[in-house]
Amino acid sequence: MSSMNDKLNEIMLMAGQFTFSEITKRQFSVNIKSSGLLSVLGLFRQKGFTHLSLITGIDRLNDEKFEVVYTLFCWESGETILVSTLVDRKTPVLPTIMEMWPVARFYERDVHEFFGIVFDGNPDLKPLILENWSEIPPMRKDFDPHKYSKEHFPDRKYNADFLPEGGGEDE
Amino acid sequence: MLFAIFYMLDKLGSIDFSTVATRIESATVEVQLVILISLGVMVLAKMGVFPLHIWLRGSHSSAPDEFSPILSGALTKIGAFLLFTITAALPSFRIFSQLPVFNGIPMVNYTFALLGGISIVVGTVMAIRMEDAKELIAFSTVSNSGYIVMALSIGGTYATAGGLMHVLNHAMASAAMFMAIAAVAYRTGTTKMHEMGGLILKMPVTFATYLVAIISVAGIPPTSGFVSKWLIYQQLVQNGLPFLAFAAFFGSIGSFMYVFKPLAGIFLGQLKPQHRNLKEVPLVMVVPMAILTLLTVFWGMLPSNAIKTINAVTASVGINAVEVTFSRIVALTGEWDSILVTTVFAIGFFISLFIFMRAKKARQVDLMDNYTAGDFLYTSELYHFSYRMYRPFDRLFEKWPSMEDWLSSLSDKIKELGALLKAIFYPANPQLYIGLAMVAIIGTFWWLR
Amino acid sequence: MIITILSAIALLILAFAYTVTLEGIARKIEARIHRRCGPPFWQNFIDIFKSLTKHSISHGFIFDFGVLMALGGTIATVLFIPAGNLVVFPGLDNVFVIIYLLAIGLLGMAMSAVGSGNPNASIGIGRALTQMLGYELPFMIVLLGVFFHFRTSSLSELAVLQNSGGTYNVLIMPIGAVVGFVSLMGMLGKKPFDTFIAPAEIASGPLVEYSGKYLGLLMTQHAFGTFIEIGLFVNLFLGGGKTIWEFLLKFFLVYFLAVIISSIMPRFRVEQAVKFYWKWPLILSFIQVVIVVFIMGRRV
Amino acid sequence: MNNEQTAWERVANMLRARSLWMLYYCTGCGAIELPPTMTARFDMERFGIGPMATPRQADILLVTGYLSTKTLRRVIYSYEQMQAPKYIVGFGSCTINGGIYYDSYATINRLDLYVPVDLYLAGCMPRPEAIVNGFKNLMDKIDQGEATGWKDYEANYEWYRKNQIDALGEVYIHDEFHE
Repeated sequence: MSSMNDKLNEIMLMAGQFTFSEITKRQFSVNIKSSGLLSVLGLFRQKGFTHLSLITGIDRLNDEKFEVVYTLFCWESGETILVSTLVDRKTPVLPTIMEMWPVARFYERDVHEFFGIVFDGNPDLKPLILENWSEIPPMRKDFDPHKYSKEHFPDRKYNADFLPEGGGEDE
Repeated sequence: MLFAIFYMLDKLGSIDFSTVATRIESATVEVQLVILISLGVMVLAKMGVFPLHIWLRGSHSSAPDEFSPILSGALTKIGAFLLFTITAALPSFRIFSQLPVFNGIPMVNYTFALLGGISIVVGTVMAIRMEDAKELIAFSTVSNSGYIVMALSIGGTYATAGGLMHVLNHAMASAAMFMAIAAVAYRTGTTKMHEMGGLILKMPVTFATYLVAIISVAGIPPTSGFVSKWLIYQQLVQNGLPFLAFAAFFGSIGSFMYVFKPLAGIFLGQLKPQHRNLKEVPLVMVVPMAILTLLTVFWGMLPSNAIKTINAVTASVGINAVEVTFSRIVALTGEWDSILVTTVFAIGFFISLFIFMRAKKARQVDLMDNYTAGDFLYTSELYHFSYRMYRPFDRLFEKWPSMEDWLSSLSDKIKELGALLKAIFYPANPQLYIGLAMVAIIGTFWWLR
Repeated sequence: MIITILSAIALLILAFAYTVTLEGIARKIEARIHRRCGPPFWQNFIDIFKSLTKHSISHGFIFDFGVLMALGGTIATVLFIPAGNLVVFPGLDNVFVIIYLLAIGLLGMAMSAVGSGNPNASIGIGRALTQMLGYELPFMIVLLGVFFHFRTSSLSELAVLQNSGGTYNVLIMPIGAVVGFVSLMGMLGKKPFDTFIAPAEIASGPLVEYSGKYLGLLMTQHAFGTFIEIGLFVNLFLGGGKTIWEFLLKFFLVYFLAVIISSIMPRFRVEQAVKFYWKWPLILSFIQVVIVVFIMGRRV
Repeated sequence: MNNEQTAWERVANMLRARSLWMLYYCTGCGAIELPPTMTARFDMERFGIGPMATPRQADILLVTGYLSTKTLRRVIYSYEQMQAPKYIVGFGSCTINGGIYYDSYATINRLDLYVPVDLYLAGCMPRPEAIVNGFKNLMDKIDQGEATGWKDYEANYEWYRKNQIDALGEVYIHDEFHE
């Protein structure tokens, strides 16, 4: 625990305004402004958090924001830190971190495909998993998967007499 | 070799084989030993047997394609002729009878047989690890000449007949193999096995020739290769020689492995895109291959007339003949009937053909539509597995000392010695050179006076 | 002439029926070892005839020709195996002929498997040939001792000699019999040595591209192959039996022992199998041969 | 169904029913139900049902669970590699009507639009007893000669192919991960 505090004091000076919370004895999360993202991640990297295990996105529809979470892991102390930033939903642009972690290229490509967040500096933001996909990025909350599934993958029509009148087929 | 001839002239007064044969018995043991050992070394070198088998790989693989069949088919067999004269014509058994005898075979013959055995094993192991088809067949020549040396040096009715028959079979089989590879190289320009594949569609006759040739080298019944190996085995069993038998069995089972590798690498599997518009080899190359194939199968089914001629040869040297009826070969420990074996095989083939025809007709599918664990594959080159086919087997022999490096380091040392001598005796300025020459001439005159 | 044809047909039917039922019983034995009740013993017949009724695909001429050559070669070899007093070719069943005729089957199968163009099949065939080099050597060395001792290499004569002399080879040459049995396990491709048809690693090796009737033909070839190898072992080491029933009983005992051992053994890698065969069985076979050739000498 | 089979057809069906070979290809979460059905307690092998390594040798293709578009391609490819009297068994509600993934953008909802299914096993992964009972039904259907899914796959191949193209875009895909 103590090692965590002194690391934080240094970063606090760097990042300026941030919120810190402790999830478990070894897991912490930090929310910082997107402008200080690269410097904070670099600092964490020097402090031993050398392993970038995941970049993932959360769609905060009601307050028009995307939250991008970088999960870092430190092998020596076994601690995990979730560094998250908020980015505007209309123009979601974040700097790439490929120089620090080359593997980020695929995570960023994945987040771009499923949320539409652009990471400038990442050379190939091609689609990764989805094939001939013409809709809006599927992980966004305003995308309706049920409608998509109904259109593309027809299912079985059967007159289910055992259903109560109200809850019948929502056709 | 030359030394042996002059030595014979000096000691026995003539180099005509029959007179030498009679006179050699009376000569002292040292004389006999010197003559036969020196001739024996020539045999080993010429046939590429164990200690002196390095040149075979280089010469056979780099020889021009059309010449290597003659090289391996005919030239190495001259060594066999000389070996036959040493062991059979000059009565080696009677001469060396007073030397320590191992299981009925005099020590000198047994060492030759042992060298033959080792060369079978070395030839087989090296052939399995080769990547170039011609080098592979070169090592198969090493292995098969090991058979010939072992058979002839054991002596006895069946081994000599088997050895001579093996000379015939191996000459035909390895010539056919080299011709097939030459035909393939003529068309595709390479003899590396993994750069080719699926040539059976384009060159069926070459494939048929190669198939019959490897069945003969592997020693499988309907072809003549089996006859000679069977005779050699009869003699081995008769005399009870376990270590030589081990080498013989190792060679015949191992030959399945290395003969199959070019068949799979070159002829079967997916066709490489650049070989798509290949055509069969012109008629002038096909005819010799076809003749050799027919001969191998003919003598495989009817070994009796081949053995009759061999009996005539061995009779002239005083070794009793192998009893053979029209289709049956009788040996002390058993007999077999070649016509019967082939007819039974044909019957079995037709039974399975009958069942095959009765069942539903199979749908023809090309070689790219294969089980790929559900994945889609579009590049044919990656799919043809022929590079280092026996990888587990290679790993067994990885750490063994390689004969070639040892000998090449030896040859480098000799070259340095030569350079040193040259520097001493051939100085740059002519005066010293002439002076030395004068001294040499005077010296010889003084010695010869 | 007629007798040989009739006895040949009888031997073929006996070989097919007996071995396939035995394979069914073997599956039942394995099931019992796994504490489950297992399929009916005629299950293998159903499998073979079902495969023959199915449609199938073919990868060209060599794919078909290889399978026919394999089955033809194996059928030809079965006729040379004496079963008790049912001997088709009395004097001519030489063991070397049998072993090399069996090689036709293997070569035919190898050609057609590699002809199918599937890398799994080529890897499987490479492993099969490597392993064959492993298990054939000790077997052949021991055979050398047997032939030297009995002065004959014809199978039926060997059987007769053992019966008349009263002592089976197992008793005279126990080490040879053990080596023979271990290499028999290799020949049959039973569990410790079945790397070449490893279902999990290379999708049943050479059999990967065979469907429908090819599979039926190859299963009959496997049945005949089993009959040949175990028949060879029984005739060489257990005296081959004066009547057919005695031969079949010994056949069953040997097969039963092989199945029991194989159902509890894991699988060797190929070079481990070859190393194993060249270590203990080869040394034992040399010891056996040296004893026979230099100490026991020929049969009086 | 027209079940006046010829004598030979009847024998062939009887053989096929008694010896079904199952393909080792487990597509979804149902595969975990198969080991208990094969081992000591339920022992599928007593009906002659056993696992086979390649589609060439197999008779039944078990679709055990949800089918994403990528897996459906492999199922179709393996199905076409299998040999003629072949049957498909759909495990669980995901193959019947989408199951819990009914509203997912990646999984198909109804299997028999794309490949002919001979037998459905209800349950969000049927237990081994249900699987053994299902196989018994399949064996009876084969005996009567009614399990002819493969025949109508060949008959109306275009219809199946159209459905497949609608759902997948292309079945034999070239550049799936956009290298």
